[in-house]
Amino acid sequence: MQIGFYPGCSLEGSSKEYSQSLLAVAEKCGVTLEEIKDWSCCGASAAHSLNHDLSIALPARTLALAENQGMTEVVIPCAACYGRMAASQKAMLEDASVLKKTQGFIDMKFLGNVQLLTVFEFLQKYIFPVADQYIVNKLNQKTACYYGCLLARPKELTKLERPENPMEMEAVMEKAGATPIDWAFKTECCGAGFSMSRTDIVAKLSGRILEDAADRGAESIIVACPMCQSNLDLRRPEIKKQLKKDINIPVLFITQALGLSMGIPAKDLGLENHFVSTGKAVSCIVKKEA
Amino acid sequence: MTKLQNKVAELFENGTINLMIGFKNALTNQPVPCFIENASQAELLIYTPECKNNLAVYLHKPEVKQSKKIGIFGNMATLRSIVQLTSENQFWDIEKTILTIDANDEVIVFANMEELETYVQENFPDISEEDLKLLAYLDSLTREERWNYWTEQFTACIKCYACRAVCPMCYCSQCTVECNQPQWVKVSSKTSGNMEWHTIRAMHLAGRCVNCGECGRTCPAGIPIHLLTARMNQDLFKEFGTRPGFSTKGEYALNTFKVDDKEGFIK
Amino acid sequence: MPDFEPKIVAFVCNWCTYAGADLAGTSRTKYAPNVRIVRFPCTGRIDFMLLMKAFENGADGVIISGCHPNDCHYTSGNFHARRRWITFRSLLDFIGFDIDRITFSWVSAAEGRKWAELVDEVTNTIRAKGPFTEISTLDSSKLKQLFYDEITK
Amino acid sequence: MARIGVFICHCGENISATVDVEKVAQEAAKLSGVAFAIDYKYMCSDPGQTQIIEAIKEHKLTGIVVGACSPRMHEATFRKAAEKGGINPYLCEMANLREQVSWVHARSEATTAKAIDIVRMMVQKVKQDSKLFPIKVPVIKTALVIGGGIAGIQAALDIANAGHKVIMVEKAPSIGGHMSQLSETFPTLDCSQCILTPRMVEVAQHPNITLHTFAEVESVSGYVGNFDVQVRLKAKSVDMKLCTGCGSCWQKCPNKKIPDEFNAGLSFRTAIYTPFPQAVPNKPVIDRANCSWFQKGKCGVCKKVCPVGAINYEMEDEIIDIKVGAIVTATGFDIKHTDFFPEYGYGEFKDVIDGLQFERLASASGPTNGEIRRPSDGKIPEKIVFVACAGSRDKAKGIEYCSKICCMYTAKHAMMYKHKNHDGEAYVFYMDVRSAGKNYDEFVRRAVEEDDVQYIRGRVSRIYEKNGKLIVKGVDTLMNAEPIEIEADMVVLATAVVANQDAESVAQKMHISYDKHHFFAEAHPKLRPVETNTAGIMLAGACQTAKDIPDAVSQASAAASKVMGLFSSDEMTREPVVAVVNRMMPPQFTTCTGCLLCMEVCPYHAIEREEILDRRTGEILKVAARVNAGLCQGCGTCVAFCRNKSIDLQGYTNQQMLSEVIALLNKPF
Repeated sequence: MQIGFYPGCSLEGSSKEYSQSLLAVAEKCGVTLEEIKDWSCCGASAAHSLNHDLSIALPARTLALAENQGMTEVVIPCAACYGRMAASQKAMLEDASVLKKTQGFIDMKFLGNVQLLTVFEFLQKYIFPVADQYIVNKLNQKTACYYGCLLARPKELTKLERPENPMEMEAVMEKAGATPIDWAFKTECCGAGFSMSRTDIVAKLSGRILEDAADRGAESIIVACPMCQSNLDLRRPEIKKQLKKDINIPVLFITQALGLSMGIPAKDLGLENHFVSTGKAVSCIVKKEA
Repeated sequence: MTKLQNKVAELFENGTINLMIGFKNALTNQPVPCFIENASQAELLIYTPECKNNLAVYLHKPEVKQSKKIGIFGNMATLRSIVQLTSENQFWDIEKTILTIDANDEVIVFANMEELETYVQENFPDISEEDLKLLAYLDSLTREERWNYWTEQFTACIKCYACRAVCPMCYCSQCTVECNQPQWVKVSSKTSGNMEWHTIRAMHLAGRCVNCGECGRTCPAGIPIHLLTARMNQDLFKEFGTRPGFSTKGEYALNTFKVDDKEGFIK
Repeated sequence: MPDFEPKIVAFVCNWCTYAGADLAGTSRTKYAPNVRIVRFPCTGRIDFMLLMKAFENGADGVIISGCHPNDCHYTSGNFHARRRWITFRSLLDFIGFDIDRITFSWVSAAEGRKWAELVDEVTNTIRAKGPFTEISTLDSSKLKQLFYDEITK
Repeated sequence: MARIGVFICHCGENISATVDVEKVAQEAAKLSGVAFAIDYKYMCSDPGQTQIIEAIKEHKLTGIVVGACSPRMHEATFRKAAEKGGINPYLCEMANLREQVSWVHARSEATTAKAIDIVRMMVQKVKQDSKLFPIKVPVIKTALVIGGGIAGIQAALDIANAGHKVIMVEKAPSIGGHMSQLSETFPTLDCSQCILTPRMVEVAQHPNITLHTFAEVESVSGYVGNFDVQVRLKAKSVDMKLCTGCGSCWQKCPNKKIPDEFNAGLSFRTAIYTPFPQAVPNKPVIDRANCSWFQKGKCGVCKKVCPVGAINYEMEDEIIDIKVGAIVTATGFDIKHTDFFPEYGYGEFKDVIDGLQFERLASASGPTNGEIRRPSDGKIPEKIVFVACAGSRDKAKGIEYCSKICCMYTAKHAMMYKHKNHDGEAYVFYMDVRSAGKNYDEFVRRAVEEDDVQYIRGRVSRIYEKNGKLIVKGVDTLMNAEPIEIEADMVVLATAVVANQDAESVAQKMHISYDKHHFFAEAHPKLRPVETNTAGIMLAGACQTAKDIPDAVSQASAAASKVMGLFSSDEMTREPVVAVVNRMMPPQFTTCTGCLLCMEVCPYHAIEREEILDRRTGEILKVAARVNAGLCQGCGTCVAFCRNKSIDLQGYTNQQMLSEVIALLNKPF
């Protein structure tokens, strides 16, 4: 079976390790992901605040391509990309006039029969059934699962049952032998929107997230969104200034954590690309007793 | 004796039924509807894919009704009609035993309406291929061409009302066309009057017709009138998701509504 | 056809559109005199056959109007009517009847102006379309002839 | 042979200015069946009407058409005149020559032509008119009041005091409703129970009121003036006649850990219980779902301790049939509970409570005897945050409407907290403060100015627990939109007012309509706010929409007066414009084929299944539809719907409508 894969810009750049680890895990479990050929920007950062038509047309083009390339499902790991893709598809399927218009723009037919998968949906559908036979390690650490905004909301798109307090990542981490903690900042804002323009705000917001995780004894923070990761990982110096204390909890992508539990070598998961050393998280790992 | 024949004979013997409506071979070797009145006649019964007639129509006939316990053999169309007619409260006065032969030709005797309903819903048929082709052809025409097509067809109509006679859904004791105060439909078989009749018929069957196609097959003028109701069903399903002969509780498009039904055409 | 004046019949409900038409009167809003209003208690009462009959008897256009959704004096008459029109329109369209000669509308008791504008608009469209002859010519033998040629081919 | 009279009115200049009225009259005279036609300056004037009356007599007219203003204006007038003239008033029709001709068109051939067409149309109609007579329906002068909250109580007392019998049905073991749970009431801060309990007792003791508590309406059939209602009296397991309400049973009952509904789950009650001390009737019932006798088959303590042997475990539900003429629906409301709010912890934080729970905490008869203490640890909170509009006015939550009472009771709550703990801090997050009502805004101002409650205009985005405190994150949209956080000890959510769980099924039992939030629908939002679309069923209180006590009470009295109006005469008369299913000689009986698909169509559930029986054998000969003239409002939807025209609408028959159309178009007719 052929599952489509849309990396989007982040996973090509700042968050290479996200796609790297996702592909590694998939490969480990014998699932092949086919990158959509000639995919283009999802328009997340700017388009939808500048030009409504464009914000629908951009994702539509990629989706139409996926359809033409005979894909029935597409995994979209980046939370922002997923949001835009899903929004665009919804808009077109719900309003024939929008569909017609958009097809005009992209000059391609769009049938809307590709199913979009969040990283959670993908893991649940394709990895969980086979995971146990590949999981060899027990992560053996307290982790704070952090969702941020776009993974959980808007409800209509992400289809999460408890958008204010989701449990999807926890399920994965428990499988990987970690102990997810109950904490308050799961779905708080990390300041992504300002990640470039107002790092001071990022520091403030992300700082509070880190602080609460630390206060509640988390040994690692698990994320599934490139922006969350970079803000929590990359902005430590600013955060340190803000909090007047040093917090060195590593921030791992869910796929990296899962990869570790499957015994995939750290470098294949891109763990060395992080700013905050992930050594702490790795060191906790123990062999899973049979 | 075939399974069917045995079953029916058995039903007669244990007194479940005292009349059986089914198919037999006519001299022409064409299957025709037949009425079996005792076990010994059961061996006449046959079933082949050619058995197309919608036997449900006979369930309205007083002669049939009077022999209270009626067995009826149903092809899909007949079964759907029975489901639809149940939702229209038509069988309060008879006990019926419904038989059919499924895909791996086992004889099924439905214990109750629920069973029948489930069977129908599981094997719910689609509009036949050639009908779909014809509909597609008509859609490909311009409005004027369609108008000419149908008015020519209606011109051929001789108002024999065979279409009404064979339709299990046309059970009114007095049809609108017989209603003369006021006279809704012109009596003569002029084209305009014929068109009145066929539009009325289509409207009255819209959302009730089970697409058995009898009206079309029976029309001596060869008018494909079954397409009218077939199209109605298509559109009603598209608009409201209702399917005739699908539920005994009835899911009739025209006596229900949704507050948000589409109304793009209303100014 | 310059001096053609269309005959337009309006089937309206008593509570909203008829009252709306009255309001157009009390506020002296002028509109085309081509329309003849037939008053029904509710759009739910309007039989689809009456449309056919109107056209057969020489109407060039028909307006059907009642209370806006949720405003029906009888709570749901207009909803049932709406389904009936959706169905009837698709039938007429299928047999090739010119459905643009039928105009459906919601005109409330407060929309006297909307009523006047509606009538003018419909009158103009129908005037442009010209007289409706498709049904009146149906019974003329011409068509029959055409048909016999067809089958004797 | 018809002899129709046509009377064309000039309406001063109003019609004659643009319509050639003489011509219209002349043309009318030529129409077949017209025996007399005339035009006159003012038809509605006395001389005008006299002319009509005289003409009817003199020319032996069988029907008249008055070409004048809109029937909505003067139909009644001219029908009276027709009656004076000696013909049935329904044999008079009006041609609308003013509102729909002279006032909307300029003087022209076309305008006059239109007038003539309309007159011709109405002449055809009147020819088809048949005599109609107002429908008389007998009225049973007993009212049913469903629900024993303040609205139900008010309605019941008003009707009973007017001298009519009232039957009250309440599903709880006691009447009193939500009001009995309240601590103090705005804007006067007088104690709720002090003003309520006397009325409860009055209901119990009123000679005209029969009270059924622990009972529910099972079904409603019939129609205005003649409802047949089935009421289920749930088994109380206690013989009300024997029981003295001494209370030894519930004092001894071993199942003591059942969440107490009356205290909004903040305390526990026993399995055999009276909901609260001032309950009416003040006698216990057994909650079978939680009673060991009924669940495990052992115990029986209450039976042993009861001094009068009133406990009866074998008691069964009883269904009683009652006949009433009118029904007042006062089934009340419910509120959303804290578990409805993911962002506020899915109800997992003990010290995040809803308004009713606060009422119980603040109530002297409550679980804390009126001391406001945290449910979690019983500590007195030093800081309380009140969140107004919790759920209300929030599309994302599916509740677009304003719950109306929250602004006021939140102010009241904050005030009461401050009165009880002077150094406590009270914060209120609000969207807008809606305090329209007598002395309402003054009340809110008092909270702000005298009791210094901190009002913060903004929403609360999240609440979470951190080392024993509740962190309330919100924004102050007035203080240059700063996000703010408050470390509170307790949070009170003014949760949205919603319809009862079972509101939909209740509405369906009564055949009344309801909105998408399951609040019951009034017949007209402005002009008939206390009636429903089903004649004879009225609404009172919060079952229609969120209401505070004064509103609920005034609507209840309004509903009561509607009922009294209905009861003011032995018979009620109704317009004869109703649908009828045709009837004919046996063996056909009717052309109706009994498909009964029309039953679904009727907005008033006026169409019933009729079984035509053989007089001797009693066997069913035919099943057909029958229109209940008591319920039918004459919309005619069923008429257009009926496939073989078996139903027709008096006053708008198929015959009439069709001949109108034909008359209109085919000229000359």
